Amino acid sequence: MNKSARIAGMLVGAAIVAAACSSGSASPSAAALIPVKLQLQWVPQAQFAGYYAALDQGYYTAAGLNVTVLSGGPDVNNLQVVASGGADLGVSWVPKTLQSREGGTDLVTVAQVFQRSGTRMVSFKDKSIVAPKDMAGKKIGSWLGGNEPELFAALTKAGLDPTKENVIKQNFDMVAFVQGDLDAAQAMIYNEYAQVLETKNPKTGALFTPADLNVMDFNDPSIGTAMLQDAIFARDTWLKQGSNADTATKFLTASFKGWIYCRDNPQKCADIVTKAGSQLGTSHQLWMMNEINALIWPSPNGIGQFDTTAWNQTVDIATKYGILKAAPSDGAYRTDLAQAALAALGSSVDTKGASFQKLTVTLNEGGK
Amino acid sequence: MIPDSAIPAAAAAATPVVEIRGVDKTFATASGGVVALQGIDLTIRAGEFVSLIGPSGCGKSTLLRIIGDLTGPSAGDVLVNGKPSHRARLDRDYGMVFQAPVLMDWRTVSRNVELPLEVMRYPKADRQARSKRLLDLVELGEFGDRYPWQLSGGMQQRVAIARAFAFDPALILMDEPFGALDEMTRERMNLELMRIWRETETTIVFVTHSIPEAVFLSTRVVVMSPRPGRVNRVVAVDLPQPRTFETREERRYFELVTEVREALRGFEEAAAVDEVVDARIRVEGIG
Amino acid sequence: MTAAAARVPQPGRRPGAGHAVASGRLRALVPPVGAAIVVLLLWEFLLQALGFAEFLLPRPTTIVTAFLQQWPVLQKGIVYTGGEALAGFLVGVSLGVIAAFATARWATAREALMPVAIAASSIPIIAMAPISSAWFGVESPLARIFIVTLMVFFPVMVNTVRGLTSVEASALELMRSYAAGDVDTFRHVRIPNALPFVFTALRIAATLSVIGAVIGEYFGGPRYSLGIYISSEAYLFRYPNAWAGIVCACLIGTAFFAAVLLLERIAIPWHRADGRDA
Amino acid sequence: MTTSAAAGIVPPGLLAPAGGWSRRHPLLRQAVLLGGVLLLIAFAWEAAKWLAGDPWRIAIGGFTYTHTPPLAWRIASDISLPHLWTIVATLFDPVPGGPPLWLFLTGAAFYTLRTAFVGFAAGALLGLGLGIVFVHSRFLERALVPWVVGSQTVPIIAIAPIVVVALGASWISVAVVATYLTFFPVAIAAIRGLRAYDRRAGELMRSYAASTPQVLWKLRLPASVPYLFSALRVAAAASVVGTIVGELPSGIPEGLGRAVLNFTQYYVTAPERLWATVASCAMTGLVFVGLVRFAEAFLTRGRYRPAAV
Repeated sequence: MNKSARIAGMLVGAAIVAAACSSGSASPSAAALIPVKLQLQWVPQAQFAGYYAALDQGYYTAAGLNVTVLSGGPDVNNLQVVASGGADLGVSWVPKTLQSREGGTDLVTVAQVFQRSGTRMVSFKDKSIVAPKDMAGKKIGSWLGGNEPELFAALTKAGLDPTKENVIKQNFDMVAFVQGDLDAAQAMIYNEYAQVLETKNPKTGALFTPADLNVMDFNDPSIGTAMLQDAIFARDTWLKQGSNADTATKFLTASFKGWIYCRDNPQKCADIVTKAGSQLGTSHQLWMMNEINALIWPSPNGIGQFDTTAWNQTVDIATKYGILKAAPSDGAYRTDLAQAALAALGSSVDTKGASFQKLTVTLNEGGK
Repeated sequence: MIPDSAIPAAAAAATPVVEIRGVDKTFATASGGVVALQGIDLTIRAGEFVSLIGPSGCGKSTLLRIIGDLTGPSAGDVLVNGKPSHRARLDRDYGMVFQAPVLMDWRTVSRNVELPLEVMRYPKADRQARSKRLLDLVELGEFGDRYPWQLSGGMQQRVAIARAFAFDPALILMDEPFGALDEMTRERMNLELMRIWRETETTIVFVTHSIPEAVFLSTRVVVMSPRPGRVNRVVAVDLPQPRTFETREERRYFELVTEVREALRGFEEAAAVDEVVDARIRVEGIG
Repeated sequence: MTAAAARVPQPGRRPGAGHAVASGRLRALVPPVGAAIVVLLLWEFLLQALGFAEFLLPRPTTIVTAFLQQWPVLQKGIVYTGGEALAGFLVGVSLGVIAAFATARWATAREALMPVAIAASSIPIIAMAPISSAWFGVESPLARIFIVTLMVFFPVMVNTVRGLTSVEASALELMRSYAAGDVDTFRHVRIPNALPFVFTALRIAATLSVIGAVIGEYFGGPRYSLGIYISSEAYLFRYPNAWAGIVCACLIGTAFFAAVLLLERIAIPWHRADGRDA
Repeated sequence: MTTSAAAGIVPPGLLAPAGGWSRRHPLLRQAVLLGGVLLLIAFAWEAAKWLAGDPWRIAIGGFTYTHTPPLAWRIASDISLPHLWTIVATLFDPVPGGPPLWLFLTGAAFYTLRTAFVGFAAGALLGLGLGIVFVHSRFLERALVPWVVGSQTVPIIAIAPIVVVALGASWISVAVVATYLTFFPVAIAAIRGLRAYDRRAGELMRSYAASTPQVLWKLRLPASVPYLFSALRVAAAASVVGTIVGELPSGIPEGLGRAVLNFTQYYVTAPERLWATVASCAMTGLVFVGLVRFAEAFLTRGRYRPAAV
């Protein structure tokens, strides 16, 4: 009889004990600092190095902020998290933020960190896909879910109908591409492209080389369908509350400093990200850091500032290809916070990186 | 040895159906061997109704199962219809009834009766005819298309009996078939079994722990002693056939009941010990 | 109290009882339908009041509107994803039953397979996604069929083995007394005894197979398949559409479940759902 | 109805495993069997590689061995099915900026197991509670069981982000996701088990005019124990899966979820790391189910013999 009582008791007790064990890890926070939560759009990696550097170098603390960086992932909708108050600020691609506004959020883009698109279409040389028109009738991989507008725009520009082409959802790995299931695949220059170069060609036993691949760059004027990527956004209601706009400016200033630090110290930043819990291999991490820097620098208007031409191109493409139902309403972005942050950095800091030079990074097998 | 005087004259002439010679049975347990049966000698002739009775743990069920080749003896020989019991089982020489009806939930009553016939590859028409005849015999003719759960316990046991008789075996082995029934049902079932036994002219070996039941049904009652199980005494029941409701009121019936009871007396103390051994065998998962 | 009343012998169905049975069935529908209405009303009005934004969980009316609007796309998805789920279900169930039969006689083989079954059921599908697409290709429905098979196989095998082996000892003795061979014992005792267990497993497999196909598609497949539709629409912040897709997945799962129940009624008419089942 | 031992006399070998050393040392037997199965799998694995994998070469000291398989199957290529020794070797490779992979995975497994345990306990209580409600109210059973069943047709991967967004990205929301997967088998088994008591015992309780809670406590719950435990074993494995799936949107870095995420994304460059992670997910489930099995054996000593399957 009492056995069942004992079992029930054991379950309750166990739940309490386990709960107690799991919860005691909250760190004591300095009362004076303003807590800020930043929601990333992917897992920790050099794509977000500027924020981790600002954290590591104490820029946030110096600005009076206690910043928590929340990781993302394939199953995390970072916009949803911020929109529902799970975080104060987030990092996302511009068209996605605009889409979320049509879905009923009040998210505002406040700083445009990446000045260029990192998306490429890669294909093996023997497929002879060098321009968008060559993708006609091919198996085209895309991550879909908001990652497809640049590709669809390029296809349409080349006279193809993306809804009729054989577009296949590709996973967040490059297996399908390397195995030859896809003729062309989406790849971020700072990540998936490098993954291919870190993989052994089963035919030769040696790593794939850039010479094995054709790469289409959406930034290329001949394609010209690049859209704005990593930008910082926040809720409008949050920004208008109390001194949150000021907090956001402080956050931007410190983050910009972080990015500038990473431009000048790529290897250190790669290490910082690794320390922050990224499990990428050393050479892969540095490669990513280097390519991310190249997406930011040079920033002709200063880091984080909006380029109206690029913004308009993004909006045009998004509305033209049905990503957006209509042009975004006013208030989809505001420039004042980023401008204030830039001003706060002062004139002694190089905020444009006009003389930025890429490193040469050698990728090892498996990114080690 | 069984005194020959115990065998009724009529039966003595008939052919032996079951011959048990020097059967021993030992169960191995972690705490050593337990002797369940020792030196059993018994001959059962055609047309007999023999009850095995004894305190619990005397091995009467084990003996029945040895006859049916559901378990083997540790020593000795068992012949059924003149063949080794194993051969007899393969030749389907006997039918079996357990304490529980053991009906298949998924078969209707009539198809439960047909089960052995299907296993033995009887043609369909024959199966149905036999099933019908036997269900009529146990007075369940109109319940053929029911499922077992729609029947009461007594009715289920009657189905099990019909099933055992379905393929006309010369020998029926019954292991406390009415043990779980109430007294009223049990007496009615006893009468019914008597009737079926007469009509089918089979030989029945019947395990019970009820003295009145054993005396009422049997032509001979084999009284067994507890562990090690031995044949203590064989009581010939010379009550007239056919046995009826009135048989239980006859003086001779009471005398025989007393005789069996006295043969059983004295085992009671030993029986208590045996219960413990029994439990141990069960826990240790022998049996 | 329903349970206590069970063992009482019940009279057979009286002629003319059909009408009463039919109205009884209708009455049995009242609680679930009533509950459905209550839940939907609460969902429609209360969640909103509690501050659940529409982009978290849209209201039922919004979902229904999206459902009707998106029907042409969803239709294709239902056929494709439902097809994958069905194929995986059939393959997984067949393999599970075959494996159960193959091991039913050998306790050792069963015991050895158990840890494998447990281990396999502890692997999340997402971890298998790149592996199965490496094996079968991202485009091929085989990748999802494989995932569904993997999810369905073990519950079916485990339940079937349990059904084949949890036979009453006396039933086996009875068959032995008939000198019945293995084949007859399987046919007349073990298989019928296993059927309720198998059907329990099939019910689990019915819902699992749809989930397996949908989640498998999260990681690759043609654009119109349900899993990709759901995940893409969610990412595009078209939550009503995404939920319309989820509703489709639930509908397929429920349809599979209902089909299994129907089959169960036909296949094991002797079986009563009073708690005696597997 | 729960005891197989009392069910009758069973011909040896039909139901119970044969006696001997293995019966006296069930743990050792389990270990030997598991080892045997693993060996068998390993053999089949490498046999497939040998027959149809990518060419390989081993160099130990001065001795080199080159093998070119006669066939080429996609499922046996190095990307699809890395060599077992590559998987073992990668366990000793350090995670960037961290310990060797095996240590990292062990830590992650423990972290996941802890959350899974909370979800499991909560799900078990919820499932049992629902079961108790349902066996006492035919109305509620009819009304709500379809919803309970329906809840399991919603892909968990669609639910998890909502839970995490609604409850915040913490281990608590992860445990809630695990609870969602756990409560179902327990509820179903509870409904069945709470009705599986002996009818005669039920009548006996009636004769005592026992109250509903007394019948529940003294009759229904004890009768349901075997059913509950076999459901708890299923639930234990499910809670591990639920936790890993819940960890994905929660962004929790410590658990197996993050490892799965990382190594799936980089599968093409290091398939062996994902395989090692898959193995550790499987091990975590096995360990948890094993713990439940132990708890069952301990709490029900001598009451009934746990089912082999």
